[in-house]
Amino acid sequence: MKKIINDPNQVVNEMLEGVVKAHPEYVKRLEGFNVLVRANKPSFPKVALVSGGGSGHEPSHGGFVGEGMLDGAVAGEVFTSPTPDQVFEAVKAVDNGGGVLLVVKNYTGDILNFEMASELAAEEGIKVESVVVNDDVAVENSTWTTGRRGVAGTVLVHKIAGAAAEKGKSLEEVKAIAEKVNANVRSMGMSLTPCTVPAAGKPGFQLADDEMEVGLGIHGEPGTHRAKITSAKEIVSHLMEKILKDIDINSGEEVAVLVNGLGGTPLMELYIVNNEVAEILNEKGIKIYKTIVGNYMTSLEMAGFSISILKLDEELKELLDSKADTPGFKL
Amino acid sequence: MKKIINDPNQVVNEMLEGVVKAHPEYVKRLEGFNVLVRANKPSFPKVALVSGGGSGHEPSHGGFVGEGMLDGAVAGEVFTSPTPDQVFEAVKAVDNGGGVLLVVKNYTGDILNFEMASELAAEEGIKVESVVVNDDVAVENSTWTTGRRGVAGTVLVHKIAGAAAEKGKSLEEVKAIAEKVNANVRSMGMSLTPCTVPAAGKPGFQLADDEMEVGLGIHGEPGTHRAKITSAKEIVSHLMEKILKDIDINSGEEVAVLVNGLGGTPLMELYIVNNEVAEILNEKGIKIYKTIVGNYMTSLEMAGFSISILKLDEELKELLDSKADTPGFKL
Amino acid sequence: MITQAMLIEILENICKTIEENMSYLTELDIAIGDGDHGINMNKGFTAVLNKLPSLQDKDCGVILKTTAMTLISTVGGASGPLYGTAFLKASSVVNGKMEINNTDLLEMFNSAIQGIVSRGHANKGDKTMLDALYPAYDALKEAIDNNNTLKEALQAATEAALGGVEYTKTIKAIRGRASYLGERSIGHQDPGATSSYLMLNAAYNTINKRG
Amino acid sequence: MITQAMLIEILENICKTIEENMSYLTELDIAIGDGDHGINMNKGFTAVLNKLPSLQDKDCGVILKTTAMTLISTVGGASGPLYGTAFLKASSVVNGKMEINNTDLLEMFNSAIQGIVSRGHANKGDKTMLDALYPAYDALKEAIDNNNTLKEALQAATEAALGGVEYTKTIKAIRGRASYLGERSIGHQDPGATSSYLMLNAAYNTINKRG
Ligand SMILES: Nc1ncnc2c1ncn2[C@@H]1O[C@H](COP(=O)(O)OP(=O)(O)O)[C@@H](O)[C@H]1O
Ligand SMILES: Nc1ncnc2c1ncn2[C@@H]1O[C@H](COP(=O)(O)OP(=O)(O)O)[C@@H](O)[C@H]1O
Ligand SMILES: [Mg+2]
Ligand SMILES: [Mg+2]
Ligand SMILES: [Mg+2]
Ligand SMILES: [Mg+2]
Repeated sequence: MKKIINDPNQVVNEMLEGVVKAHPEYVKRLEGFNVLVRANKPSFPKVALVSGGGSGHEPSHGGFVGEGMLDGAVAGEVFTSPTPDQVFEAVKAVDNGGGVLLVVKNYTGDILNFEMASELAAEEGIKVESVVVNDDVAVENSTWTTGRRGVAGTVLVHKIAGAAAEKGKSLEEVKAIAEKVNANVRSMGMSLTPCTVPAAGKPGFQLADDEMEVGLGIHGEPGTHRAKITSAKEIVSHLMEKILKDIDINSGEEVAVLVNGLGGTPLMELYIVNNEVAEILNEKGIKIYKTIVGNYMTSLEMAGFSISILKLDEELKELLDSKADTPGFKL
Repeated sequence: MKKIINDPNQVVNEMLEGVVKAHPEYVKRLEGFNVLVRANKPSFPKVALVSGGGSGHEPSHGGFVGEGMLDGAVAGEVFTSPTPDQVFEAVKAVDNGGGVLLVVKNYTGDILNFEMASELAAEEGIKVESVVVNDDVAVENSTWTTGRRGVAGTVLVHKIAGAAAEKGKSLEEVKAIAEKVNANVRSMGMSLTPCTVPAAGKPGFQLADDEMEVGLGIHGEPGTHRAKITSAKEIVSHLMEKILKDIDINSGEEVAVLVNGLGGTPLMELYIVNNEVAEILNEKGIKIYKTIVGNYMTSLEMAGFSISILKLDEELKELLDSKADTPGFKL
Repeated sequence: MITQAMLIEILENICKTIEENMSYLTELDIAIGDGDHGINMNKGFTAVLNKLPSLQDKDCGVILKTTAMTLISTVGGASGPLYGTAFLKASSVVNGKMEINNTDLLEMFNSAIQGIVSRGHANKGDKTMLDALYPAYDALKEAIDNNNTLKEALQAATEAALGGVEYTKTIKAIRGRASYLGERSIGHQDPGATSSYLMLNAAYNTINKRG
Repeated sequence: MITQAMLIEILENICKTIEENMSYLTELDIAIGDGDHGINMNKGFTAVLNKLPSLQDKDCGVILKTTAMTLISTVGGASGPLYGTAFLKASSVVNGKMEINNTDLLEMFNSAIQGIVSRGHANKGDKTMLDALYPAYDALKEAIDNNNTLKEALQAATEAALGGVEYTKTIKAIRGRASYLGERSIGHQDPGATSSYLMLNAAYNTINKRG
């Protein structure tokens, strides 16, 4: 395991300290908790957004705390959902009278821990709603299983629901917008290398020099299948086919594109990927309204990427365009 | 070699296409050249900033084209300085009557190619000045050698000189400010893994599982020495010692910190590094005015980081704070 | 009959067992999950171990509820809320009691399973901890219904749990993170089923040693 | 005497030699540089090769100037401007001439070296292409001064260049990217010195084959 760390058991703590020291104008830490909240709590009673999950996805989620996105972010151990008491603490800290929306990625652990936190918050009389993001088309959506995972599309939920909250919309409205984003976003990813949870000390899977994992999540877990590495064009065309099979987007309609790096992929390759994504959309007559390229929902040092396509309407476009000012996402 | 690419000989071309397709509101490509310029040329006759160098350092330099930073960026082949005709083309395209400042990193290839381009521009009557960035303290500064390399400090030159140009300062003034930044910034880096130039197909050096390279540049070349991997604390303290030995910063003085990822380092580790950097500066009573953490001057997929410390005065602080709106750097 | 002192001893043993098997559980989770099950569990039970001294004279309900709350606030992941809920439900069966008789034990076990199901919505054969716990419960019930000793009953439960662990190797995961692997999860043993078995085995060993 | 037809043949041979040695030059640059010297040079000389047909009836000055400008606009890196300048300076010696006599050759070589020095400011022993070119020039001069044939003179120059290449293994780099390695550059052969030798050798082979 090659990492620039001190103690594998202190990575989350030291990372959070590093974030606060880097961006004191944006975030502060709730003392004694792995929770980051805005340095300045908004003075009007807006809906507060809280997200979180295991660490290792940086800048998700702490990097998105700030104007126009999140109010609080809860950091679990690496790839491990945070516990309910941590989430509950975040909820109490950010609640401003407008209620709190929890943005949860669809993993059993996240669901269960955030659910218990909601129960605790409800007992204290705080209005809490949840939205579960499940944008990953790699996994079949079936009521018999855990369902699709939440991956990079979550960042778009933060951005757009965060903008709605900032505009003063009600908890019900913000929740409805978050659900609309989730209903209209689809993602799929692949990777060239595994990643290593610091405390585990060894990678989550092994890949030969000419192999890639396709359809994997963001926790170092293996994907839906393994294949020989092919060209960027072929890889992107496979992912885009799966994405566009899962959501109807007609010629002339508009989308936002998120080409997301998993942590170890050079930006050069992400842009080469984007070139292919854009060509496919252009061919289909689908209009690209906005493109975001970079590391937003990562898996530690994993080399690979995901593509997210969000179908837009006027409301989503306006919210996507409005100001976001956070350490990890500025617009 | 594991890369998400099509043809190793087309990576620069396809990357540039991907950048333009992602950010048409920011940049356009000079047809037939590996040059990105602002999508909208400023309407007032400001000084134009042009930088560039080999590719593989993304978002440097094309990602910094936009308001408050660069006017044009020239992309060479991976880790290979661009040729004079490409630089000359960029200069001609961005010149707006205010003259052009070339920001060049101190590598023989970059120096020579940009120098020939200046000669071509001067022949056409364009006012051109150059600033050579050499912030890397890993390499001893001696008049007998090539001198120190230009590394991540270059990004701060872009930011601050770019702000000065945007404010309408003259070519001489912008050049003086760029030189002031260079005189006040020092950097040093290390890496855990090598990187592979696509066309070469194999890494620039080999490292054992417990080894790191210290004091390396940004072109996949080996560093000044090799050592056993130690803790983040020890690594940072070594780099900071070298940096602070090379520049006098007194207790009470203010600095900007840039913790720069080399492309394959998780943001988590960069923040752990920042935590150590901040502790060292705090101990010395040096005030941290602004911190930037992320991938700004990369070496393809290399895992590692560099620290840059820039000593500030009122002028630099004001320029550092002013607006930058580019795909790769927003403020 | 399990006295509250024996209960504390059992919990101590569970904590030690989880610690000893941390890497093993993590290995299992690396294969079909995200490689943290052993780490998560050990964090939780280390915290429980630290709380046990302060519970020496508490009743069984308090002991189990404290265990539950500790797990909930330290384990994280899917297993934290699930095991936490399980201990919480079990605790409410023996509120205020200083000892647990065999009927209590059966009811506790049943409540624990119901708690896991109502949180996690998993079914038999979904390749989860339930695939160790359901057969264990059935064996425990049969042994107790047949008037076997506590020791015999726990032995039967443990053996059945182990059978359940083996069974998880043959099935496809429907719930939890391993479900994303689909068919590729077959052939691998479920980490949560394994930790359930290990806990039962620790309980049995404690009783067995006491004779 | 080198006619313009022979000059074109020499350049053709240089292009082929660089192509054949692309990986070799890149390997050398991987060791102490950034691993692109072979790639850069091959890109440049492939472009030159494509231009040669259009130069069939041009004078030596035009042929060499076109070569220079092509290298400048295609090679990049340090070697592009350096070799480009070298060819440019050499071309100006034979402006308008259809053949190159031995005195011209010596002056061309000298101008080329001066061009490299005035661009790159390197000295003898800095571990650069100059460490192949300086001894080659000295040998060429001595041979021509002693009235040796062109073939003999080129052979002497080539052998001296090879000696220079060997010498670069023993010294520390002071200029160029390898200088960052300091002492660690010792033991490695300079890529640019090697490509200089290869070009000279290609020229000698062309003349030698002609007999
Ligand atoms: N819905 C569920 N119901 C019951 N048990 C589950 C469920 N989901 C997962 N599990 C159990 O949790 C175990 C994984 O726990 P752990 O690795 O700690 O959490 P995570 O999957 O969040 O990383 C699985 O092996 C499985 O036995
Ligand atoms: N200042 C200089 N003067 C002469 N030759 C130089 C100088 N700097 C570098 N070189 C030569 O250039 C070679 C490297 O060329 P190349 O790899 O193409 O460029 P880069 O170093 O920019 O990648 C070195 O091996 C050396 O011979
Ligand atoms: Mg987990
Ligand atoms: Mg180079
Ligand atoms: Mg797990
Ligand atoms: Mg080179």
